[in-house]
Amino acid sequence: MSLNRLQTHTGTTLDFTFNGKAYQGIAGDTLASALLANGVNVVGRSFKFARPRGIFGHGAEEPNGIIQLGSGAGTVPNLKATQVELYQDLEASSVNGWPSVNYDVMGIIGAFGRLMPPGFYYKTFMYPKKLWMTYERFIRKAAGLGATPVEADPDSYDKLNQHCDVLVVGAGPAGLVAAREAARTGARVIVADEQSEFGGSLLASKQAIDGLQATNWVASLVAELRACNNVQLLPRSTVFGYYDHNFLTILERRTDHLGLTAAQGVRQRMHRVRAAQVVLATGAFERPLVFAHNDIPGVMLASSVSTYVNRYGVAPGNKLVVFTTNDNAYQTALDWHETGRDVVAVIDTRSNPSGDIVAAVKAKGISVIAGHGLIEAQGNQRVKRALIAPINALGTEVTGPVRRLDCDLIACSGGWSPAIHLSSHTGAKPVWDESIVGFRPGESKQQERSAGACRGTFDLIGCLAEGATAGAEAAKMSGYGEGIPQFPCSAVEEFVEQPQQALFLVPHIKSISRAPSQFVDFQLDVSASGIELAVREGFESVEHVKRYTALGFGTDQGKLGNINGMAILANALDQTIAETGTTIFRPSYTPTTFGAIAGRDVTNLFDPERYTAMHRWHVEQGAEFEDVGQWKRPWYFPQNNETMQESVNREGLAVRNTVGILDASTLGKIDIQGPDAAEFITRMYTNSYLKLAPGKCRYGVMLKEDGMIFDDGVCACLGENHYLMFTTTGGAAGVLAWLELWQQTEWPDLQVYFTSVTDHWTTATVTGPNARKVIAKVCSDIELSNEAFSFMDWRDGTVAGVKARIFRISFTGELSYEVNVPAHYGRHVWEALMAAGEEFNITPYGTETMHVLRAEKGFIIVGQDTDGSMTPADMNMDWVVGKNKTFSFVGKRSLYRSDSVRENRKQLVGLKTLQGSDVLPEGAQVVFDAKQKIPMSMQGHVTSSYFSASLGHSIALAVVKGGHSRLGLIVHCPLADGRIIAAEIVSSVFYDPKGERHHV
Amino acid sequence: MSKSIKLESPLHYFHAALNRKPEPVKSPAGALFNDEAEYGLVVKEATLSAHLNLRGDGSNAHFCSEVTEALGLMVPLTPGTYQRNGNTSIYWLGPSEWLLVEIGGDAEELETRLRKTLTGHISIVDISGGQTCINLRGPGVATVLKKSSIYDFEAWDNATSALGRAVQTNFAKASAIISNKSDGSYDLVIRRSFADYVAQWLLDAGEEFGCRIEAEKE
Amino acid sequence: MLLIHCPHCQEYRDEEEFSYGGEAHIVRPLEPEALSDEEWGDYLFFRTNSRGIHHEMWYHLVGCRRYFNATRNTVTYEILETYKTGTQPTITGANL
Amino acid sequence: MKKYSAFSLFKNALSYHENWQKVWRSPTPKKDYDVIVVGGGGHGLATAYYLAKVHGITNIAVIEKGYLGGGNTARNTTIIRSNYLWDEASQLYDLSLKLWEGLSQELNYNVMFSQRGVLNLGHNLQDMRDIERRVNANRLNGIDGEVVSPERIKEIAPLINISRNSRYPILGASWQPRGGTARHDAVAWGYARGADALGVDLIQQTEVTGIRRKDGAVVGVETTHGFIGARKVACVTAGNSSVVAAMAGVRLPVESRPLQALVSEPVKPCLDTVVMSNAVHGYISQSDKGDLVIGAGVDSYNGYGQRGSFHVVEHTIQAICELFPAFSRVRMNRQWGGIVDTCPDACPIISKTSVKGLYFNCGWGTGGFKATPGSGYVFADTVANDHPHPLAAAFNIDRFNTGALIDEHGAAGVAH
Repeated sequence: MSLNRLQTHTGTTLDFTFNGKAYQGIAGDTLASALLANGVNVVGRSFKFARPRGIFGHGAEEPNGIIQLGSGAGTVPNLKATQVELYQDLEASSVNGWPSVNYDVMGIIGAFGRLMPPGFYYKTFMYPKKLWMTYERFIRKAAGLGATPVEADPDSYDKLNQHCDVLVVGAGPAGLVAAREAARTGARVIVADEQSEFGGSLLASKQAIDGLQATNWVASLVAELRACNNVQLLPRSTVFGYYDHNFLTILERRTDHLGLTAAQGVRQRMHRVRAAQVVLATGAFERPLVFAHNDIPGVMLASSVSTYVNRYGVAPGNKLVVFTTNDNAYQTALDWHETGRDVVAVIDTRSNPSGDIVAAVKAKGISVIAGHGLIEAQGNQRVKRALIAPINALGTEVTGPVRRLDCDLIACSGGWSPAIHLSSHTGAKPVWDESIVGFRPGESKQQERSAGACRGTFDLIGCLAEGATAGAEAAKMSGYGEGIPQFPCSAVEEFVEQPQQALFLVPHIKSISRAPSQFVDFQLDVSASGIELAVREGFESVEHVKRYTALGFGTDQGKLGNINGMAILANALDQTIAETGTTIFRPSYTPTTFGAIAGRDVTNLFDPERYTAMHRWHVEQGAEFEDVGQWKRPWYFPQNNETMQESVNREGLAVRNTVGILDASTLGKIDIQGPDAAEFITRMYTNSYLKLAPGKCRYGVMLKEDGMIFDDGVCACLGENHYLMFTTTGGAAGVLAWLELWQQTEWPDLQVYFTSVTDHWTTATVTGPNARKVIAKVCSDIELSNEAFSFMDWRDGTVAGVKARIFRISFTGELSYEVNVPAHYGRHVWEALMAAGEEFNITPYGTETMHVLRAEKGFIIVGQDTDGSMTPADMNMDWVVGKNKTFSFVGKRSLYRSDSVRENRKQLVGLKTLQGSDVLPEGAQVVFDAKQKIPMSMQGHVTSSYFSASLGHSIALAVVKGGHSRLGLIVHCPLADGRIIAAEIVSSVFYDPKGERHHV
Repeated sequence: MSKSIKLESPLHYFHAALNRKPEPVKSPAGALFNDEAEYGLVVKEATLSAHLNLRGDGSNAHFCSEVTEALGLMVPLTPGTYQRNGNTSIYWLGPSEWLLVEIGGDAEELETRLRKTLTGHISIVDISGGQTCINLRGPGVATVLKKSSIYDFEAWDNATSALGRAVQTNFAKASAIISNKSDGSYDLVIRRSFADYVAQWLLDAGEEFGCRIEAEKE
Repeated sequence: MLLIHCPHCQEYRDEEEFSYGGEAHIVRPLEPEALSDEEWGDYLFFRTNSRGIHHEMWYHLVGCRRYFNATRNTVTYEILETYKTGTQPTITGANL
Repeated sequence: MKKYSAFSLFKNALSYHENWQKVWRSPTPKKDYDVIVVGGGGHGLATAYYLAKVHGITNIAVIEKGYLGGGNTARNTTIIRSNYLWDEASQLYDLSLKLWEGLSQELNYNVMFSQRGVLNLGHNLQDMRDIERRVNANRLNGIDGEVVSPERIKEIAPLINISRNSRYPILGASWQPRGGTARHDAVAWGYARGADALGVDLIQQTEVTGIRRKDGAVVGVETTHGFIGARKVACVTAGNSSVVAAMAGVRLPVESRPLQALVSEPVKPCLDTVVMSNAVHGYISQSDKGDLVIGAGVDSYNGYGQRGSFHVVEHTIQAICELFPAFSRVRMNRQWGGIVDTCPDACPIISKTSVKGLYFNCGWGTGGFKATPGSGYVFADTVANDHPHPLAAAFNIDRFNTGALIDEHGAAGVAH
């Protein structure tokens, strides 16, 4: 049996190690309770001064017991020992302390603590300037608590989207009765609680409710709720964020209590809850008292001491001193007395504590020392004694001699702070209430209400009554029940509490700046003197002080320290707390695993991979793929260990010399129908479609209203009032939304409907001098002659037995047929075309070759040759702008703004390197004078650049200032490797400038 | 068209090829479901059906009666509903937009029939190649829907008229038209290019229950 | 995470189904060519960007594919009403 | 102003830190000023500082409705770099970067500017073209930068995932070694202390409620504490620019949007640089305290609520887990939002207005923090001379009428 384990508490023994040393705990323990049971005093070192620290609390508020769980890929940094459920073979270690937490060499720094007041780093390390990065390296070395794993997470996480009528947050007394009332009405109810068991404070309570012991009362109520199929119970589930429109996020830990990593299923699950109504029953945190050296291991919260005794059967010490400002902590003296261990005294700051519980404590023979403060704890790695002294009624000064009390445990209580965190997330401004010496939740715009201790109601009867009302009301507001509690009020016997004293800083015989450190925020070593110093330096705003001192910035988010800190600040500023301001909490309530927030949308499911119908064929052929938006497009088809350039040369020559085939299915396709279709399309494109006849296609450019090119593609007239618009691959969704925007919001009078058919059609582009011969082999019902089926025509027919639509449009400059079939037939038709082309050595080619071929022709790619700042004129495409169109098409007016008509705009040209083997890098900058000094006057940049196998030299497209009037000029591209490549400005059309080849 | 033509539905490569064996049920979540069910999630693709997008003015009585005349089905005018007759369903997609699905149907025949009857400003578009209909059944379906979509499908169960509901919404990072069926299963219409992703997602989401993907005609 | 009532679907639906469409009720000038650069620039780029009541367009992208308008408080994020394109809001900064 | 140094720290420690001087005064506003700067964030304080320091105008008040540095200065992810695409933007940001390099000494306040370098990742071929273009432009403008390979990226940030099998594999990056991070609060406090020492009145908890004009010229501002006269009013109120402009009947081409950020719990040093990715959408660095500081994209809708939608955060964390799979087990400690003024071209407005004596500095979108010193410097010059500083000229509000936009969406993309 461990040192501090009470005989009465038994259970399955669990082995674990802490800092390499083996210990035993009992099933149901947290790591903290097990460490305390084993008498482990020091669990960590503080962040700044490396002071030894022990377990202080018992839940989410714990500032000191920060541990690293496990090792290897599954290790988890920064868990709070109070929230880690013990499992067999658990391994944990302290996050700081070298060589060990007990003998930390950094502890020496603590001795120089006075040289490190808040903000000291702002005031030094500045000189000499060049040494700062060296200083910083040392500062950074001291950073951090635990260590992140270095391998990928072996666990997975998922999410559930939940909807409910009433979400009850917290399953303490108020939450449980709220859930019961709501459940009764038939409303969909979710109850979430961060602990492994429901019951909240009742789990450590010895009170009786309705004649049952508290834990039994909880068990029966939970059983009742579990039997309701309209109720979902989520233990080990922390509501960590409250967002707009009643959206709340819950982290459910599904396997953390079983082992470091999940043996099966997901480790954690995030519930994304949209609740019609929310009941917040999140309880309260006990507030520590701020006295000198209140951080020595052995100083704890009174309620934590009681919890360890009553719930875990652990008495974390032998000789207890209780230090309190209120009645509540007297219960701890009673609980401790029950264990048979020594209660040295109860130190009460109130001058004349009276009332039932005080009497009950005195009746046990326990000494109550009233009107005193515990002004300082002494000891090194464990409390050895307490210094107490009489203090004045206001609690501002020591008024008499100091006495020593030998003890090894100090249980302190400065009252209770409602856990208003979630309420605060909603933007509700907390309200200071003197009567409870704490902030109550403010009013918010969300559909929520607080009940019980988080609303400042600390007596059990009050909590139960508020919970019941809140549950019934919430149900009614979501449409269920009458809004009046239906279950009878629970009968509870409890002491009537006497008023507490508001005391946020216990006076010392020395002034704040000279007394031993009186810690306010343990994790970040923020002391009362630090807050006072910040004020002395002129930081008046609470936000400034928090930022200057780091108060509340730890992983406990100031759950213990914020109120004391604010009160000390208020006092230093000679203001009330209400005047000083409020404390705003932000998500997460407690730290939340990134992996759980990411959910399943990682690795292969991070983003959809969109495939065409021929994707498997491409994979089988060993294609390399390019990501274009979400699509996977074949980039090139390497054969026999070819390099990419070799593949592209081969593919390109095949198209120029015989025939190639491209999967063009990813192009966006929009079906447009309606009597005003032509008019509408004409307003959207720069050119006119009013006279486009059925069977014909036309290339168009679309502008944003600012006049800049936004998308381009071919539009075909399929029949009367019926068109098919092609968009770029990346632009498909955007163009459809763009058309809908204009039709629905600007021109609803135009009768036209748009439907995406991108996925319906699979497109195989057969291109090259032999294209017609290939098509002829698989298509007999279309007259394929140039006269009957000309360039920019389309025809319906049958290809390889499948009804198909063929477009004679060309992005390569060669004779081209774009064969479209419904996607189910895609692979069949593709394979038929491959078979038909075999005798012509038909060559599949990818996007890279497509880019080369179109660049040889000077065809632009929107998004590569344009960047959102290019007009059609800049692209030398004035021919596509219908200047005489009656309607002012979208973007037209912007083409006449002063900057759009400016001379010297960047214009699309070709660049031909003087050394034909030099391929300019895409993105190279163009200068006119290569000899100028930096900063150079840049005149443009290369947008597309390739080696053209068919031309035998490199080609490039570039946008150059005034380029259209600079043909023949030699320009220079200074590269990163020091080379300067000279090139001549030429026409952007390199291949077949007269455009004869696609007309054959 | 010739019988030798090889058709590939969007989930062609998943049929029977990638079935996951169900894991032995250990977790508390698994215990919620019928231990005898071999698979908690069965995904069945209704391959190669007719899908038409229909546009028109729902507030025009002529239009509605013409559709009924052509199909023997009422145009659903209530948002979030669908009408079914045998293998043919019409889903409300928007105030002037419907999806018409005929399981195993011939899109061309269907379009011709509609075009013969419908007058005025309408649009009919064959999108059969662009999407597919999959049915999800099994005790794990409700949870899989919660994993995949933000829509509140439980609200359908609670509604007075539980049947005939349909919604177009997000499904993981793709989208789907999801509808309920009288046997407690759900139909999903998904886009072809996202089908691989959706299948991978379903196999993953259904893993805790055991998941298989099968085809109607297999 | 906003919850938006789509006036066409007649349901509250999650923000993730929608895309934001910017300030509502900006009408395209009938004769753009008649405008000065300043007037055209104002139409293109200048917005009220109100703090408080804001009328704005939303597109039910993964839903009914309809644009509609919402009156939203840009400070509290409360959506006070949604209404169909082509109709006028009942709640405005002036009448609130 | 008493100088800060290691020696002063030691000396004050001996007297228990009881004798530190106030960092700035809390003055009562005068009746009028030569210049009123509306907005006591980093940019406003820097503007006041340079007006006093460079232009000798010391009869200045900075009027702040809350506390100094309490807006976006306090809420950003502190990334500093100057590798923008267009000459106009990169030159402005590089002026800023040069000022950062001497700022701690200039202000005698350690702003902890850490030149740990910035990686902008490319995940597809177009990303890489854009990166090449930007780096080449930067180089020829005299701004440091290089295009680096995935292997080199892995050396710089060892925990990063450069697997070719990722959904969007990392193909390369631009690397600006001079970039880095700084301590955000210190920037505001350092400028405030410097400005105060030069005689600038810093007036907190005072909100400007109106801009009084006479004959088309500014004469002062109405505040919650009464009217204060001024010959010139310089507005630097990121997030609320449209609201303040409306007080003078001025319209702006900006929209205010939520921008979210988050930090993890502090962990031991594991990331020694700044990593940004437009394509997968997230950016990350590690603070000197050990927090992983992570930024998200801008929310889609207008909002003044200093909070955004959770799915944006989810998406960002997915991106971070993709880039750094080891961080999946690290936990989010805190998240928050700021309000950014977004401009149609993702570039700021530093400009005179149609009202004489009224100037605006706004529209920094997601990129304002890094610009703090340069923005203050050129804006002070513009206000002092009633004529745009050469580096501010291109950022004139009139560009939205002429069409001479400076489209930095590619380079500003995901922010920061």
